[in-house]
Amino acid sequence: MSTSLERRNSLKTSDSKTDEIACYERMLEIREFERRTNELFAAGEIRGTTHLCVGEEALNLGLATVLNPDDVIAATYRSHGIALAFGLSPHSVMAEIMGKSTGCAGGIGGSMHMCDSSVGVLPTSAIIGGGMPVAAGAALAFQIQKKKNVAVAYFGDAATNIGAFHESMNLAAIWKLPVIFVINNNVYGEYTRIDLSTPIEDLHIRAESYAMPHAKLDGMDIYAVQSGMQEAIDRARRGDGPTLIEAKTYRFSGHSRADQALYRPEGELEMWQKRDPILVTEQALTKKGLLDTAKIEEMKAKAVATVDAAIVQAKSDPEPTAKDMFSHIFTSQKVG
Amino acid sequence: MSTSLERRNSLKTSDSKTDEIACYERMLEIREFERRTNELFAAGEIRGTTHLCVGEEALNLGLATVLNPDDVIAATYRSHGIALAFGLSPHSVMAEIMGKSTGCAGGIGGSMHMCDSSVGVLPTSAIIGGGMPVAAGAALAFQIQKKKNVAVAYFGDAATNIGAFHESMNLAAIWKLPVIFVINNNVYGEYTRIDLSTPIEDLHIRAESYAMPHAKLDGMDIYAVQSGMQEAIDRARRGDGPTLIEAKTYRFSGHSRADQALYRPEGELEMWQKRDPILVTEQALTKKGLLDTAKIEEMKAKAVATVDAAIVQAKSDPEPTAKDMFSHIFTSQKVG
Amino acid sequence: MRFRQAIVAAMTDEMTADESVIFFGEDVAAAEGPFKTSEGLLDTFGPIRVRDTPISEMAFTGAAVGAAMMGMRPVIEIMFMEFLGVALDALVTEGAKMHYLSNGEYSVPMVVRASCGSGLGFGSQHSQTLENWVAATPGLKVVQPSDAQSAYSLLRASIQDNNPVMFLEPRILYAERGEVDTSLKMEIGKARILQEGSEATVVSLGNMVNVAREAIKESGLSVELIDLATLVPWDRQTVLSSVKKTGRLIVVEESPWSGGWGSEIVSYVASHAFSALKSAPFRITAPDVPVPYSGTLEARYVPTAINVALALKEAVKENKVPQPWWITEGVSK
Amino acid sequence: MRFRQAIVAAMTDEMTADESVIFFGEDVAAAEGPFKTSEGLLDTFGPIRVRDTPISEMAFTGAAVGAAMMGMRPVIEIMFMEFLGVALDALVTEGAKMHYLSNGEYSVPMVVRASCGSGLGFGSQHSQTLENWVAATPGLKVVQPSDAQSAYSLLRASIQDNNPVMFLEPRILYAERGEVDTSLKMEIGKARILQEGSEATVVSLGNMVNVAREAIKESGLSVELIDLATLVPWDRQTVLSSVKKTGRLIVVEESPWSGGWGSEIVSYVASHAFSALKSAPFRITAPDVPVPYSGTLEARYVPTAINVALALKEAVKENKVPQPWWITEGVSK
Ligand SMILES: Cc1ncc(C[n+]2csc(CCOP(=O)(O)OP(=O)(O)O)c2C)c(N)n1
Ligand SMILES: Cc1ncc(C[n+]2csc(CCOP(=O)(O)OP(=O)(O)O)c2C)c(N)n1
Ligand SMILES: [Mg+2]
Ligand SMILES: [Mg+2]
Repeated sequence: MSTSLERRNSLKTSDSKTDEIACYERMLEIREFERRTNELFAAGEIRGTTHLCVGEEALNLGLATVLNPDDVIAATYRSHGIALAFGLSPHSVMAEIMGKSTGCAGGIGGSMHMCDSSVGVLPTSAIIGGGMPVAAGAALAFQIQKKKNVAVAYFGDAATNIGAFHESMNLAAIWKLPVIFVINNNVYGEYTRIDLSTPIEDLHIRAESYAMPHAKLDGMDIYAVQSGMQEAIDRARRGDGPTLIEAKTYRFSGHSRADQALYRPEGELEMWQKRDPILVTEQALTKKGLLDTAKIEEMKAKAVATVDAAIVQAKSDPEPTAKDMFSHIFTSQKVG
Repeated sequence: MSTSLERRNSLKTSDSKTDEIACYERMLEIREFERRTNELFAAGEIRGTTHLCVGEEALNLGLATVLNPDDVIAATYRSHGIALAFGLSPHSVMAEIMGKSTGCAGGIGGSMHMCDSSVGVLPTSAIIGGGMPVAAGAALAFQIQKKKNVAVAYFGDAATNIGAFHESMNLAAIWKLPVIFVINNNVYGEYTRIDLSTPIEDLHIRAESYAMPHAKLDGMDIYAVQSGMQEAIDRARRGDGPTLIEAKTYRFSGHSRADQALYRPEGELEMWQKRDPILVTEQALTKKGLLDTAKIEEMKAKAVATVDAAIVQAKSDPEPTAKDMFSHIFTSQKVG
Repeated sequence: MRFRQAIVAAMTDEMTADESVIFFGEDVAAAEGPFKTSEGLLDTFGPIRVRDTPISEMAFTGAAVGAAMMGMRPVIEIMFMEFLGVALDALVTEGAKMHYLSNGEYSVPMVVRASCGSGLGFGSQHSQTLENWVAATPGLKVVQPSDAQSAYSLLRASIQDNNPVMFLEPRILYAERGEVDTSLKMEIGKARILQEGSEATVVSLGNMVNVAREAIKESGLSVELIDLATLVPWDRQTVLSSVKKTGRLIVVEESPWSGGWGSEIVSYVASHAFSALKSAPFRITAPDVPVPYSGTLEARYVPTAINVALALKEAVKENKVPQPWWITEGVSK
Repeated sequence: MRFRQAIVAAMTDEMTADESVIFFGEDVAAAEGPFKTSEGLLDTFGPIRVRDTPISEMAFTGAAVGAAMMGMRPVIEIMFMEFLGVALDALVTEGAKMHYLSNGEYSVPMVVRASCGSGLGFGSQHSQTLENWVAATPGLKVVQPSDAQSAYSLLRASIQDNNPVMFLEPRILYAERGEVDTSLKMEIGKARILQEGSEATVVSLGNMVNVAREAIKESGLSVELIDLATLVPWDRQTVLSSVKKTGRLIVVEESPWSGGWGSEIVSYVASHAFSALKSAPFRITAPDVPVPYSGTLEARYVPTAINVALALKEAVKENKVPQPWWITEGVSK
């Protein structure tokens, strides 16, 4: 079993070709993971709620590969993809979703609360805007500690209407914090198209209110994510402050649980499916001669097997005990 | 004794020249009121805190004259000037500041909480951002009731960094509410110059984040306020939605109470004093032949006498009784 | 009908009866509510009165305050009670104080509906009841129904009330069915005696009322069950009379052991019916932990009928105050 | 030294002892704090560690959470407790739950200092104590000193604590003087018995401790005075032992009659020291109204020494629970 850190590092080796293939493979894993999560949820084997990342894999991987494991990310309830991309194993994520003690948060958190300090995944927040000031604060710590690390706040398009967005952006700008605000603009906030709640199209222009650099990138293309992010990260590491990045993606699934997304205009999903991030990567890698149909099939089969094994294991894992519910209320030690 | 409504209407008669002079007179009244308030505070005759409006009289009067008495304003703790301009008598404002039962809020509110429903002065909020969504909500009511009224949210420069600003602006824009957000940019938020907390100079550009029309105006010049506001008000009454207005003023006093404002750069106050709104109006009216030195002196003397009489009366007014503290917790009737 | 349908019915009936009632919140219009508590409202009352909002709780809660002051009767939906954590100011510090600060010149007839409570696997940030955020707010009423009937009748009463009302809906009840007599009126501030009894008084709120009911049955004792229904202002008279009759008070609540609303009841009764008490009054609560996700743990988080029944027996038969399970099991102090 | 100087001293000593302590809030750096509670800190520790923030409570409270998770020990100042109404989420729903949700992988050693309470004519939105907003939050400690010594010692303990701590400073005490022994350590979670007594136990918090002290003197009775000092987790043991000795409990508090923190104490004691009680335990509180501005009314808002003394005598000599003044005077129910 590899650790989260090893899984993370396996995406960034000395060989960039290997890395590209590893990223593709991880994207397949996320896709398969979400497919099975959805199935398990429908079958009643998972309770509560789930928010799938289908369509956002390129963005997930792009972030995981441009950030270092000692950088941090404050993400949201829609974070299976972030967790897996950043290094958490399908087993630890699935066990968490199933509420098992082997889950990344001991089964205490559930689908909305991923966490792994070894790869900088701060506990994801289920409150819109909850993670933004936290990311700014982590960046403040880096700045004071004179570290070169950066923090990322990762959130959805509709989250740009919450007060915490505005306040965090302004604070980060005035303090020149090494934080990057990443909008995952997947077009919807729950069941509402972004244009019904927000009177502008390009959300990243909101950075102008804080004299903050900003950019839009194609979230369906891992290379676009990587290069777009790199500039922002370099700026932050240089000490030149925050950036707002808007990654254009599309939420291929419903918002959560059983949502069928019937509110989508006809043809919209199909249009975006042509830009499916996995397809886009597949084509790019094939073009470069790094992939062929056989290899793709093999890798897809591997993803199926990996996720299946994770599920099998998670299912047989133990539940947390009553004592576990009381373990981490107060701490006598500083940790993290 | 004239009512608040009469005092308000006296600023907008059939004769525009009379109105200009009435506005000037009211500005003198506010200036004198604040001078005495400060004195009384220093002498320990007023408790709690006070936030003076010296330097903001043109803005106060400009708003009072472009709005109708059945429009509403949600202002802040810095609101003696708004209250007086909108029609409240010096006595009812001073009695409130002195905690007397004859005060506009029965002595229950104090300096930070002015209110008079007869002229649309909603209870002013002592919480930064508190009034912004309230103004949006009042505008929503007007919209639904198909009334042509407008609501104004009136707040300071530093208040543009609070979450409620962002959320209220976005909500007003997406619902096209007849509300005008007016920033009284008096350069300071408490003891901090606006440029130390906010990375942009022209705050009104934040409206771009909501595709909302915006403008800057000279808050030291009542005519500039009136004409700048008129466009926004017309837009709102037409049903074309909200506007963000930034009025550039200067806080001639400290933030509150005993603040000596020692943090001001040398010469800054003096520079702004040349643009003292009372001076500016005086000059304009003199040029138009509506004022001369004798008349000015007479009016200043009148302001002194009016305010003094208000103070004398307020001092001798009764305190609220214990029962008054329980009078308006819950209501069985819909009022307002 | 189901609890959530009772909400819809109350909304429909009030919106029909009074044009000034409007409704907004996140995904309440086109999507008919994340919990389907506004089915049909957009269709029936149109987009002027039924609106989807951006994710901006502070703005739309504050907007309800302003609209209420200008003659409307806004009802808003806070999807999960926790989200008031980004908007408490608008309700508690603005809305609840406007009537007072206007010296009675404005009133704020608004209702904040919010789903609350645990049991559905929503985790630590979407499962609390959080009455404590709003309970010590003079000027704000706090209501929590326990079944479809009280959801219907109390929501109507809340909308008709001329003051701000926090209306807490136990999320776990949305799918539950119950008889609803739409002509039945309930008053805010009146507790419901759900069953009479002589050996003890159980006071409860929201879904814990149902747990308590089951527990009483299970216990075989003669216990008076009071559904508080309104937490502010709560029905001191009904509770006091009952305890004076039964001599015992047990509060069953979903909030944590420390800081939960039940202390208010126990404290008041201890002060004002002291000599009538045959044994110590006490609370049965959730433990002092954030709500855990794991189904096994979440099931233990709130008081269960079995635990409550045991506690009732200990209290009535032995005049004892039972220790909470986490102490008897030694998993926490 | 003055209470506010004790705050400065504790900050200075902790910032000197531990480089990871940082401090930010509105006007706390250049202006040295609206209440002069950070005099000299910017000069001594520089602009990296002592910072002025924009008016953005949500952002800077949340930033403290993030910085704490990354190894710093942030202290922040919320100028008036009410301002947490725009930032409660960051403290209660994020900060207090991070250790839990990270399965123990992160800790959040941060202190939120906030001034609270009435008495200075700041009106309804700047005068409440509001313990209820934070008290039912597993994962968050709540501390409130009552004099310069406890301000100093408890603030140091709070900064050293590895958990989020809400540190409530009664604003009316800032100018008060008191002896401070900087070598004296106080533990969070430990109440202080300020004076021993045999006829009754008075439990109080913050400035009401001083009112209670005066009242006890005035009453001429032998009353044990307990300064709770920590509200979460409160010192159940000390209070219980005292009540078991004296047989009577009176809580004196500044929060409103409904929903105030004192119910927690009365309720717990009624449950766990029932047989030791000679008469009914009760609370003396503020009335259920927003804090009025008028000096005359505000003086009546909080319990006064005279009222408390009378109540103590009634309780001890006649075993009675005194009615609050607004009922005896017939001005409210
Ligand atoms: C403060 C707050 N308000 C509302 C919600 C409910 N909610 C959860 S997800 C969501 C939609 C968010 O949309 P977006 O920000 O675009 O993110 P996405 O789900 O598309 O990733 C809403 C409204 C919440 N969790 N927190
Ligand atoms: C939420 C909140 N945070 C902080 C404060 C304290 N405070 C009162 S006035 C003020 C400065 C506001 O400056 P600005 O918005 O420019 O208005 P001005 O006072 O200059 O009119 C601050 C920080 C408050 N009242 N509410
Ligand atoms: Mg989205
Ligand atoms: Mg200002």
